[in-house]
Amino acid sequence: MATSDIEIAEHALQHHFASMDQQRETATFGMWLFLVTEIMFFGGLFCAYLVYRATYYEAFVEGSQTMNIWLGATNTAVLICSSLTMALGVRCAQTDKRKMMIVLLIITMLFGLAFLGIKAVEYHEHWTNHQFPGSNFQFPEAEAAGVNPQNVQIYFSLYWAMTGLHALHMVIGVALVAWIVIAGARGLYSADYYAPVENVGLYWHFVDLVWIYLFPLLYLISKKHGG
Amino acid sequence: MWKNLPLFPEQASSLAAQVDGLYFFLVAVSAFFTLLIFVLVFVFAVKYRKSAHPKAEHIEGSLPLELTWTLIPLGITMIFFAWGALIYFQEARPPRGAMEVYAVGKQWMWKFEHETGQREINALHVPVNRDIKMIMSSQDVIHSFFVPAFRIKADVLPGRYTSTWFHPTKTGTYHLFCAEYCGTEHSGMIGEVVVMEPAAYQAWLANGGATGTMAANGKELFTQLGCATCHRLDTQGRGPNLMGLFGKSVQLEDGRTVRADENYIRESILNPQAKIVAGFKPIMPTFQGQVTEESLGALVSYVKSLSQPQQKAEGGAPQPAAANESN
Amino acid sequence: MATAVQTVERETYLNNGYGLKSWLLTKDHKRIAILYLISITGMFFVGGFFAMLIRLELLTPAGDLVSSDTYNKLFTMHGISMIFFFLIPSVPAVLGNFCIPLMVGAKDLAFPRLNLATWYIFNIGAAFALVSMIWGGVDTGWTFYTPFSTTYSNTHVVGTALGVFIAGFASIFTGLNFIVTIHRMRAPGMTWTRLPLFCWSNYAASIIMVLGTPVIAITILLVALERLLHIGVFNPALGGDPLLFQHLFWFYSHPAVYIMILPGMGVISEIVTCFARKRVFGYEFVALASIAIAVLGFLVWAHHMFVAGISVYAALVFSLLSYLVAIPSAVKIFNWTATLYKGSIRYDTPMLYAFGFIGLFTIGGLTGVFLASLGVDVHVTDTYFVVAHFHYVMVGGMVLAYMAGLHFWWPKITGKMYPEGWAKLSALFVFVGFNLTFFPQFILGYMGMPRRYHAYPPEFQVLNVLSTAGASVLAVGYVLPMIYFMWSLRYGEDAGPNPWNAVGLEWMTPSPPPTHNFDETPVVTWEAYDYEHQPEQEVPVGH
Amino acid sequence: MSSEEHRQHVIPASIYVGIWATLMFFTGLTVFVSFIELHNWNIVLALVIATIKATLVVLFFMHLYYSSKLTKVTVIAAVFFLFLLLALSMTDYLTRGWLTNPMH
Repeated sequence: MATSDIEIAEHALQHHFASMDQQRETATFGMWLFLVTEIMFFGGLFCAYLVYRATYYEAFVEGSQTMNIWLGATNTAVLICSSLTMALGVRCAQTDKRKMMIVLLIITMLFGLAFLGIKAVEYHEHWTNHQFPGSNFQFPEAEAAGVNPQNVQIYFSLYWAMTGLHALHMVIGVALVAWIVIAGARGLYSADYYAPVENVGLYWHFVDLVWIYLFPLLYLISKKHGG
Repeated sequence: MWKNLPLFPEQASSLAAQVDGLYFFLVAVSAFFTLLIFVLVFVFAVKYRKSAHPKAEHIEGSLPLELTWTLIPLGITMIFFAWGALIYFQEARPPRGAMEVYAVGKQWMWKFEHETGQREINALHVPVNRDIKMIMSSQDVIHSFFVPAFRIKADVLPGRYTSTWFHPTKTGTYHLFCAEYCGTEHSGMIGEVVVMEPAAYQAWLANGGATGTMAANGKELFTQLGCATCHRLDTQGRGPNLMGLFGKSVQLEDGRTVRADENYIRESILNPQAKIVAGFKPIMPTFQGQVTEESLGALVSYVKSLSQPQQKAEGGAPQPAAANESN
Repeated sequence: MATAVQTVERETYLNNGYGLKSWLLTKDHKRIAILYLISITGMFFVGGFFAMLIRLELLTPAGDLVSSDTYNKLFTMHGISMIFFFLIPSVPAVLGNFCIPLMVGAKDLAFPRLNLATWYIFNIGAAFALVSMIWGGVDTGWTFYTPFSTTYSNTHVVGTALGVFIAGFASIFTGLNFIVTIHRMRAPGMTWTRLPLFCWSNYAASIIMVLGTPVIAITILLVALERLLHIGVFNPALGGDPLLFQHLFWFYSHPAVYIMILPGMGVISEIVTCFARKRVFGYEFVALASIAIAVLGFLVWAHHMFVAGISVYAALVFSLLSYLVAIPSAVKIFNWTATLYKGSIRYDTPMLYAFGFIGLFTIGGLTGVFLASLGVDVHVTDTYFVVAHFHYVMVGGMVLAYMAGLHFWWPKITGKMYPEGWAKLSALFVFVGFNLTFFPQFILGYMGMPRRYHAYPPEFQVLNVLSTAGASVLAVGYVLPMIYFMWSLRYGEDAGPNPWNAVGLEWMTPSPPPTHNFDETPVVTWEAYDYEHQPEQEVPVGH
Repeated sequence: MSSEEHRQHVIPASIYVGIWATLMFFTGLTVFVSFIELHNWNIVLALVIATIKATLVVLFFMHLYYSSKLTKVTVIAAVFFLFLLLALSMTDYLTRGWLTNPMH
């Protein structure tokens, strides 16, 4: 067991690094820098959100009334649970509990898929209600509320862009976890070499983190929640 | 100045001399530093060439020198900043009582309308020695109103008003350019500003074939579109009384206060729900798509005329002494 | 070591494999640098071709050579190919890729596979842009201003935007790779204060790539969505604000100017010290100035929007901050000049380019101060003054620095010397041609000639003719190196490991370097630019 | 910290579960308070809660608390530059129309 670990570790050490330590630290730092770029990537959308929320507050309130706050809250909880299983999975990799790691990561994937499923239900709802920006956009409630439907459309544009980009990240995340599960099942990771597990974990938590902001910003704009 | 190779634009507005003053100061300072660097590099390169100076001397650096060439440029740039900002503030604030011209940019022409109702395309006639304020918007993409001889430029945006002003000091004909790239015939979106003696300008106005002043046209539209049913000139309308509104601050339903400027009136016509006046209900329909940029200009001009004492007020009602009801 | 006569051919990164596959699947940073060199040289000549057509059109006031639509596409595609596909990757992806691992004493960049991937990503982006150009081009200007780009343009905006979007990721990952490498891969003893300034400046540029590029990526994506789905985010007819696009665009695109110039400044620091045989004057200040430029560069973007309809107070804030970023650039200029003092100066081609850089960048930088000044900016923005200013910075600055670096490291990259006489001649052509092309444009700009004009009033013609004449001289200056560099590959003298007798780690390994850069990991015990202790001898060149 | 310096810090599973419980609690809280009319404070409270949650995720799930100074600086830099993007953009939007009074 011990020798195979060393073999794996030596096999995993790329030629241009001096040690496994240097390699792991390098990979982790690289991942953090990548997450920095992700923050700025979403940052552009958050900036647009801030500007239009300030400009068209009433329309944003009206748009947010169509959100199903319970589905949103459930999804938040699902993601938090997935983050827990992910964190525990990485911990298993650190402590060399390979089977447990794979089990936990599969649960994480299932949570991720559950999130996407719930999101798909919401998307379907919005789609059938013509709450998708473009020529088919309709928002009959605007008249009664006294807001310009165009401005509600901007709310929905940002809603789709932000949650869509987030969902895309979730899809990528699920794929990455699947990759780690397969590689883990083939015994590639050990307490000496688990940087890929850790980095996919970082990515997963980051995607969770974005949702932590998206939920209040898009769903909880004002208290007059509809049914 | 050479006829075929002019190297400097004409100064034809009150601001031109100020902008040029700062420009020359910048040129002088830049020339000084450029020469300083050129001369130093040249002298060092020759004096310390390998054949004359085979062994370099080891010099580490010098904190006092670093501070000198950090702080002195910093000080100089702060002068640039303050001077530039002063000019910009003047450019941003049209003087009271300026003659107003409404401009609409569209691919690829300039349309102007004088308060007195004259319309022209790609040419703008103005009297010399008057403050002229441009109130501008675009029908399509972003354009930019640029008169080099006046040293002014302002982007003309779709969906809102921007403004700039100038005070021509010399009669003549000057270039008017669109300075923001706007598509195929961007370089053809040019025109001229004709600065005339006041008498000549009056004569030009008389031949202009205007069909009523902008405010009068606006008043007509105001009635036609049914605005007058709610925005009555007494206290009992379902919409705020517009008499004396322009230039005042308005208390909104959500607690904010805004100043009633051209953009506020524009927004209130096109997107009435954006800012609801305190004490009123959001019942006004939008007029987006129903009024052209020109009609919008006329309506704005009319609402503004309701705040002007005596001669220009077309509403016919005596000017209210008290602040308007919506306050 | 250097003088040892080798009987068997030494293994180098160039001769360890010859097939196409050995290049296309390489993970060696040195080979990837050469791949980039080929790609961006191609894009440079594409952009240059458009530039020549633009200048030819502007010989006469009337728009007679090409139609208005064609002209608009020409300047758009000139800007896009030059900025996104040449200037941004130029020094980092070619010279940085080649030199940074060597300079810090590493065997490779931190993520070699990612490095190769960026080259493919870059080429896919370039392919999108080129295909869009071939299918009919795009006419929005490289700035993609809305609502023109989203609603009114009838050209291939989405394809080009996707090209820029994709190429952006190449830039992001290159920057990420550099930052990680410089943090984690330095050889023992290579402390931060011993790091060559080329690494410092590439590090600073990488900060911008990592922080800024994602913002333009999402912005460009929104433009594409707006165009395809009419989502209304930037369209005033749908309640959007076109100025928001400008804010997001310039949040990246102003710092992008520093992505372009900072690595060039690093090149100049290497060359000035080497050919003056001196440690750089005020090392810490030059190093920190790079970081200061990178950080302050993010605070100034709205100076591109002083007449665009932003608030007067925002304009004041951005004007003030814009001056601050001028200071570290000035500090660098002064420090390079001071480095020359009491040096022992040789006039080899890289040094000639470096002199040119110092002079032209001074002018480019100072005219930038004009644009930060609110009162003057209102008059000169969107005129040829701006065109002249940024060409002084990007061509007079960055392209000269790139040429300087290419000549400086060419012996290291290929093991061959370029022909010095021809190189000096081409440097002269570039300098004279450049000034003749762009100096008249400052005057044109203050006269009021707007940029992006296909036809112009006749009184501007004389200066435009001068400019076009200069452009043809400049073109010769660019084609010449292309020819003699190729020539030198076959006929150039062998360079030896250190033809300039320089002190960087990259010169302590043979030319061309072995596959793993160093036979033994170097241990650094000396300060950067320690020319004081470098033996003053001519390294024998050749056989 | 630990004797095996080359290994990363292994955080007790109980801490993860504790963080998870806290996050779930705050999720409930943010939904709950969103039903109470607090005017402008609704958004402030929502963002404060979101930030607390995000901080917990970053510090513990993502191990930032146990990470090198370099990683911490990296994260702070990202937040700082995001703040610059938002704040400097808002200098324009929030001050438009402040200066409209005529010169004389």
